[in-house]
Amino acid sequence: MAYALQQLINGLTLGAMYGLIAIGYTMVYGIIGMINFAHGDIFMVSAFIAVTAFTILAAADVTSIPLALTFVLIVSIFFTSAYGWAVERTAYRPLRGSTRLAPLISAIGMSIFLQNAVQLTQGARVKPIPPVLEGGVVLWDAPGFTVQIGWSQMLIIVTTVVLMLAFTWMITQTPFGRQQRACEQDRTMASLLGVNVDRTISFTFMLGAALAAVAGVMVTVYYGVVDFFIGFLAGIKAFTAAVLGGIGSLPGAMLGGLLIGLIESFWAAYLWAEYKDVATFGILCLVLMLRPSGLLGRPEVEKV
Amino acid sequence: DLPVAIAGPMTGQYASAGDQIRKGAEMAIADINARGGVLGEKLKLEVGDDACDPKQAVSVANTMVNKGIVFMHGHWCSSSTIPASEVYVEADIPMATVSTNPQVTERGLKNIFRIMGRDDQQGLVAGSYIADSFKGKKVAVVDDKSAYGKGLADEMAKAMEGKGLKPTLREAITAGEKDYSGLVTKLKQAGVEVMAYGGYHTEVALILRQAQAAGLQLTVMGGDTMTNSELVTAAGPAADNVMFTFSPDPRKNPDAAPVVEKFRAAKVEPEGYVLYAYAAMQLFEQAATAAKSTKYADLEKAMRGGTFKTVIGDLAFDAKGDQKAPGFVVYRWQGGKYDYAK
Amino acid sequence: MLKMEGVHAHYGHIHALRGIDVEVQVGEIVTLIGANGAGKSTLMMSLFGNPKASAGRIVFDGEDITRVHTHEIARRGIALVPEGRRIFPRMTVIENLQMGTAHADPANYAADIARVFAMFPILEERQSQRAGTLSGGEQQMLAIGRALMSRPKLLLLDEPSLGLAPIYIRKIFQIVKELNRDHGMTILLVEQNANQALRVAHRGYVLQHGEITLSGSGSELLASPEVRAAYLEGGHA
Amino acid sequence: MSKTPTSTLLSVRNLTMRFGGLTAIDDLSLEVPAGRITGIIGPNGAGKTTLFNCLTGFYKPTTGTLRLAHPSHGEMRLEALPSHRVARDAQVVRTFQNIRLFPKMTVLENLIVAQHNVLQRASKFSIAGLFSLPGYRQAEKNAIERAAMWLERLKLTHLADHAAGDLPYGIQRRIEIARALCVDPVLLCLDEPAAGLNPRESAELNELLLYLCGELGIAILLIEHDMSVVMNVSDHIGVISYGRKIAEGTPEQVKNDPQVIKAYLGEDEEEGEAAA
Amino acid sequence: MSAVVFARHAMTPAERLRDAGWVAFVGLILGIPLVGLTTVDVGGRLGVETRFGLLVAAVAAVFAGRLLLRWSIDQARNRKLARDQASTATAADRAHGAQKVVTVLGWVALGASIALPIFYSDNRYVVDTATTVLIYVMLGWGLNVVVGLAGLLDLGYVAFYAVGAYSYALLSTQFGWSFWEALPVSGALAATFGILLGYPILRLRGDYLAIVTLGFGEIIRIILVNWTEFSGGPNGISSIPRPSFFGLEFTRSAPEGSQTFAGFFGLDFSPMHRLIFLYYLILVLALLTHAFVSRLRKLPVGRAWEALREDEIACKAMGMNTTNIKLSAFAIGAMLGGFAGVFFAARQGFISPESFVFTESAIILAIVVLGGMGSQMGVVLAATLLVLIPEFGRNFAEYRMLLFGLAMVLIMVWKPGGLLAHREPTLRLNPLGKAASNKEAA
Ligand SMILES: Nc1ncnc2c1ncn2[C@@H]1O[C@H](COP(=O)(O)OP(=O)(O)OP(=O)(O)O)[C@@H](O)[C@H]1O
Ligand SMILES: Nc1ncnc2c1ncn2[C@@H]1O[C@H](COP(=O)(O)OP(=O)(O)OP(=O)(O)O)[C@@H](O)[C@H]1O
Ligand SMILES: CC(C)C[C@H](N)C(=O)O
Ligand SMILES: [Mg+2]
Ligand SMILES: [Mg+2]
Repeated sequence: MAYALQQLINGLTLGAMYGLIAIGYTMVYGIIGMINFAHGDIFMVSAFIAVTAFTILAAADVTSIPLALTFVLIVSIFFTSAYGWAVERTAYRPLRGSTRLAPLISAIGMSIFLQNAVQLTQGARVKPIPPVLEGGVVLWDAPGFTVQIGWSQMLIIVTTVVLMLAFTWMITQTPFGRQQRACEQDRTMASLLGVNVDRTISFTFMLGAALAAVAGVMVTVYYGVVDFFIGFLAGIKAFTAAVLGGIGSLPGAMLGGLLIGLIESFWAAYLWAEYKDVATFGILCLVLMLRPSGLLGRPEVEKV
Repeated sequence: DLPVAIAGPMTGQYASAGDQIRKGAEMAIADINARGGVLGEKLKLEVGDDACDPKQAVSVANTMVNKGIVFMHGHWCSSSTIPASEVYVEADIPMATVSTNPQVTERGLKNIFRIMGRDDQQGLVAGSYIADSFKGKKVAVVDDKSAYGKGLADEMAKAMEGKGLKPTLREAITAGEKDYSGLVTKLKQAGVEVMAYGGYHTEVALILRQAQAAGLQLTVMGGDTMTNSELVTAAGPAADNVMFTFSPDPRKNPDAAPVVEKFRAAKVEPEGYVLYAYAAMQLFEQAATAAKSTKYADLEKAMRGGTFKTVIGDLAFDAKGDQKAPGFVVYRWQGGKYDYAK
Repeated sequence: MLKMEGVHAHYGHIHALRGIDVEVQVGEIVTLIGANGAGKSTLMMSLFGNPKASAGRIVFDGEDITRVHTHEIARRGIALVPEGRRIFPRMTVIENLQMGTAHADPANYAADIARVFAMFPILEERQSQRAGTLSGGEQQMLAIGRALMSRPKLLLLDEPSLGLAPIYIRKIFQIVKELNRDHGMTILLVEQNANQALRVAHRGYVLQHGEITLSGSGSELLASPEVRAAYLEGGHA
Repeated sequence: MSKTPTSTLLSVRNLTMRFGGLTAIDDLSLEVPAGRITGIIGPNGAGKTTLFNCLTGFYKPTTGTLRLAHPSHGEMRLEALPSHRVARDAQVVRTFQNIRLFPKMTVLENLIVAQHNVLQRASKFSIAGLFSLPGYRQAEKNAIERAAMWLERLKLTHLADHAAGDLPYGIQRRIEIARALCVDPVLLCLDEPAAGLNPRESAELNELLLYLCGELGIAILLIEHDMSVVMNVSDHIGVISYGRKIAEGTPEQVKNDPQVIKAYLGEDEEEGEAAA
Repeated sequence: MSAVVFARHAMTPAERLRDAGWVAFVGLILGIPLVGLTTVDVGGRLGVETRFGLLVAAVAAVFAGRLLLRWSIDQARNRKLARDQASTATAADRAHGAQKVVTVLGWVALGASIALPIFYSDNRYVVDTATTVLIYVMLGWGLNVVVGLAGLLDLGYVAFYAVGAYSYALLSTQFGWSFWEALPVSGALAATFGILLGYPILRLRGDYLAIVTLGFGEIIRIILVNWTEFSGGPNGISSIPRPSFFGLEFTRSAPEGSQTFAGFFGLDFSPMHRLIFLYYLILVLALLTHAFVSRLRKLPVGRAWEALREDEIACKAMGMNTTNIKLSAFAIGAMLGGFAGVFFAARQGFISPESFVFTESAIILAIVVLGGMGSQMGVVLAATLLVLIPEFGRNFAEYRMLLFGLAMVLIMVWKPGGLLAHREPTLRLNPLGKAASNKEAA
């Protein structure tokens, strides 16, 4: 029981992490209508930026944790957004209006490029930082097993939920969100209505990158170790989460992330850890067979 | 010029190992050339990047054959070494490798010389050590599903069972992930205190960090990959709980002292595979000098027959090409350095 | 208000407009007629710089807009009901209408939406339905409503009656006249139903293979034998 | 135009189609005679296209039956068939209100694809096709001839090798009809075929429809808002409003039905004041 | 009717400088965290190191590069514009011209690939790299059926490649099957997997399909990794027999009762013989694939695939069974992938799950898209590029993959429709060149 509870906490944290990255995915999807394969690598870049920022702070003897976190978040969001902007500008904008697969391929190219650029400039070695947010609360001191939840775990879960709500509100309720969706559905028409398509798309990419930056900082805080390869697996898992929840739906992305986190954690806890990814993808297939547009995705009814 | 080559993961996930090999080989070549080269010719180093991908490894092998190399040090990943060696053997190129999978030398190829021990040997050493030192404790055997990791973990488990210690858990993880809290929780639940691990150091660092956060005291026993000092940087003080098997520390080899100094002066810590790469080049130098030729047949004969004094100690090979006295030793990290475990 | 001088436009290698001279005065209704593929829709789109004129000049309200970005042209007060409707299928009806106000004064919103709903009551009934599931005619109404939401100075209508029931076609032409008369809106109209279009228009142009071949007042064109032969015969409009 | 009475080809009985709370078709019954042109008119959003969608298997009706008296296969229940079988087995073929061609393929290819089932059968799981056996070659030749015939008939021959998507709207409409004809329909359902055509082209369309029905005996179900088309070619017209049939009869009868005028045609028949 | 066309607005030098300045500024921002700063390990902890010199140099390089790039792009555009204006070619002529170029290119490529081993008969590397190119060409052609023609986004194509490779490896090592016996069986097995995957996910569209196929690819790989008894697990399968030349082995000495290739033809033994044989083998397989796919494209199935890509709903309205059409695309694509896998296993002699990772799928997909979806020659071009770029990159050591990624982006941006985007109709009413003269004939 205590064991299950602890695994639940593990699964929720992991799921929130996936969800956070998946929200960025889905948001960018909502505007270019194409999976941005480089998102995972933007996330990786942000984690490196966070590590550098933390290291600078450590060198400057900053000890206040809230202060440090705020500083790192701001720095990371700033630079990572710049990366998001630049990636869109160079690898996607020139491809507007060509086949849907063209940006997918340049995204894959971009992903390879970013990975290697970071490896070259920052080195192939893993980058650790000392634990930032240590400790937590003991939830249950069961005999022989204490269930605890770390501060950083709480931070991740809360951040994900808050950001999910905020961005959902933005996309569904504000004129800017409406313009974003319009850009995805018909860019020409949007511009005929006076929407600055380029700016809207650029800004969305920056927001997506900012979300990745938050995720990058969280990863750095929680796991304390980053390397140039973390974008890949995280990207694929988050992509899966986004699809499971229904691409384009932010609550869906979070739900998908949580679900995958829980499946992974419980499958590994009670069944065969080595087949946990098979379980994840298997459940994904099952869900999609029953609901072809994901859990919270709106079914695509095409009127003929 | 005499072209000789190294090959390994210069890019990709394991690029830090490739880096070590390159640094070691570069220094060796510089030193050899400073001594006047081999048989009067200067050595020229070719570097091949296989990213630990078997297909690329074959491609690298072919490039190297074309460049007319006379000696290869590599590859690093067993899964690359195995297919690449088939190319080298056809092209009559001798190779020295640090790949530890038994298959590397079990296929009857004549051109392979392993300057490192085998996974079955190090698994035996590690497993027996666990069985002897942690009697009555609960031990989990975990691997990362890589050819190397799984092979090593299997051997450790076998050795432990041979000595009557049955692993409490047998688990596998996916390398490259970041979250091992699930595994940690499972270990904690099962009351495991010792983890025998087959895989790379990066995962061990994460597992240790997360174990510490979860309040689990874990001792880890790993293999040759744990020599990487990244482990210490990444795991912090928890690295002191890591033990591993490796050939006797070449840095302790008194003969190696000047070379070690040189590396340190050049800001390179001669850990892991650095000195092995250096030694591989020495092996070639000495074999060629002894054979007075760089022809395959002569080199092969010289290597198989001779004993070579290198920075990693004396090298001699058996019929399969395995090092005769690999002698694995158990180490333990302590305050950022590793040393023989008591 | 609008002046096109020697405008050329291309789609890749297809030369769709070949030196168009068109002028629209403030407060006029001008109609364009021409066969399928003559370039009517292209002409309207090229006003927005989509495709950009490859030669010539387009002046709107005294300003050269030939090289101005599409969205900025729209913000100067030109609205288009495009060929093929181009509603946003995955947005609701009301959101589609709101898209029409991207650069309009929010103060007018309530009044504008009320006006559109009064014109097309069915849209009010369907306001939270996804636009993609509307019937063809409903979508057409939505496209027209959306264009009106921004209170444009110049309204471009590309076959607005397409897919509408006769009763609505009547209404459209009536609306066109009303907007022109009561709100002084300038209107450029493309219609297959040349008869009716020429009737409401002050002036008209005939477009053939990307060139203007004839122009004149609505009644002149209606009477012109060439126009009758090419575009009016056969129909009982 | 006095025609001898013919048998019923399609009979729609108590058809209802709901989308969530919205009832698009409400207990509609309708008979479509063989070899005749039946017009369907009604205000926007009346449910005309939805009727086509139910007929051709794109929507599953909430309730109701669609019986087709197929001249060679006997009675078929269309509501039970998936859309491809409606076209293939029942030979009920439609066009779309929003043109749906295969835009990157040429006009000729569009028409050949429409003959997929015949050709596929002749290609014997592609084996005969792969080796270009005579049986397949003949089938392919026939298919091209048939396509060419319709292209000629619809004055599209000179455009045969153009990508369909790049052509003007009016021409795409004609291609869509030609493509539907290549499927060899027993019942042809046209959804606003005259939309986007100018009066002259509409007149040509009328001729074509009369030819199809008169000479080839294809029954046509025609949705159209262009009165110059419906009123001139239809033998019989059904009027739908809010999913219900509000009137039915010959063009004359329908034209003068006060309910139809009120809901659909509009009050005054005069042409409106001339522009100032 | 004069076709006066604007000269493109020429940039003034000041504008060029401003443009380059802006790009350099962005470069500076991007460069600060990655180039300007780096963390290094100092005594078991990280410390920050600055590299502002490098950063300044990088920014300067960006500035200069941008100036140069902008300038050369403008030049190229103006030249193209001038050319377009000068030419009076009609669209049909142009299509004809493009078609001709592709045809000529095809023959040249064929000639070159047949002649290659003759000119490089002692260059292992060239022959082997060419073999790799051909494997990718074949994979590209296979995936082209699924993605390029049928428009189904498949991110897990490598699964079929793996099925083919493992089937051959197991059939040959466990049951002693020869290459030629195993080839059709493995292909059929891969096709079966294609149908197995295809069936449950027929309703899915676009990106949903993409993720499920990606997942399928991963599932296959994970099973191969974990099911050690069956697949050898992470160790893979080694010592896979090489195909023989009609029973003649490519070895130095043959076992009792059989002959070696070299012995039979009275040649000196050379390992190159086998390499060249393998090369021709894959060339033949690839050509067969090409003939097969090209022919299929002109058959009802092929046209149905393309129609399906264009508009599924219209397909249904034409009476086409879209389920079967999709399945046939999956099955045939999978079968071709399976054949490529068999060859891969036979050539490599060693396979392990590491060869069948997602990146591989991504590269095959990139070949199809970069080539120009649906274009057979495009696949050849793209496969050649994507294999050769990293090979040439070997000279740049650690910059290799960086350049590879960059090249992928640049090619895509340069040719958004793919290298050969022209689509040749599967049949014409009025054959090109003859124009409308034979209108009556039809
Ligand atoms: N997106 C496009 N790509 C290529 N050619 C196009 C495109 N749009 C239009 N054309 C071509 O440009 C020419 C003019 O087309 P346009 O749509 O402007 O004609 P139109 O007068 O509006 O015709 P319609 O009455 O059918 O609407 C036609 O020959 C058409 O084939
Ligand atoms: N998939 C759907 N979901 C929700 N509502 C729908 C759907 N399809 C149609 N409707 C609604 O059903 C009604 C009937 O639509 P339909 O397309 O049949 O009208 P129509 O008679 O063809 O009109 P028009 O003449 O404008 O084409 C419309 O009000 C439409 O909004
Ligand atoms: C540790 C390294 C030498 C790699 C590992 N031993 C292997 O053979 O794959
Ligand atoms: Mg038009
Ligand atoms: Mg309709």
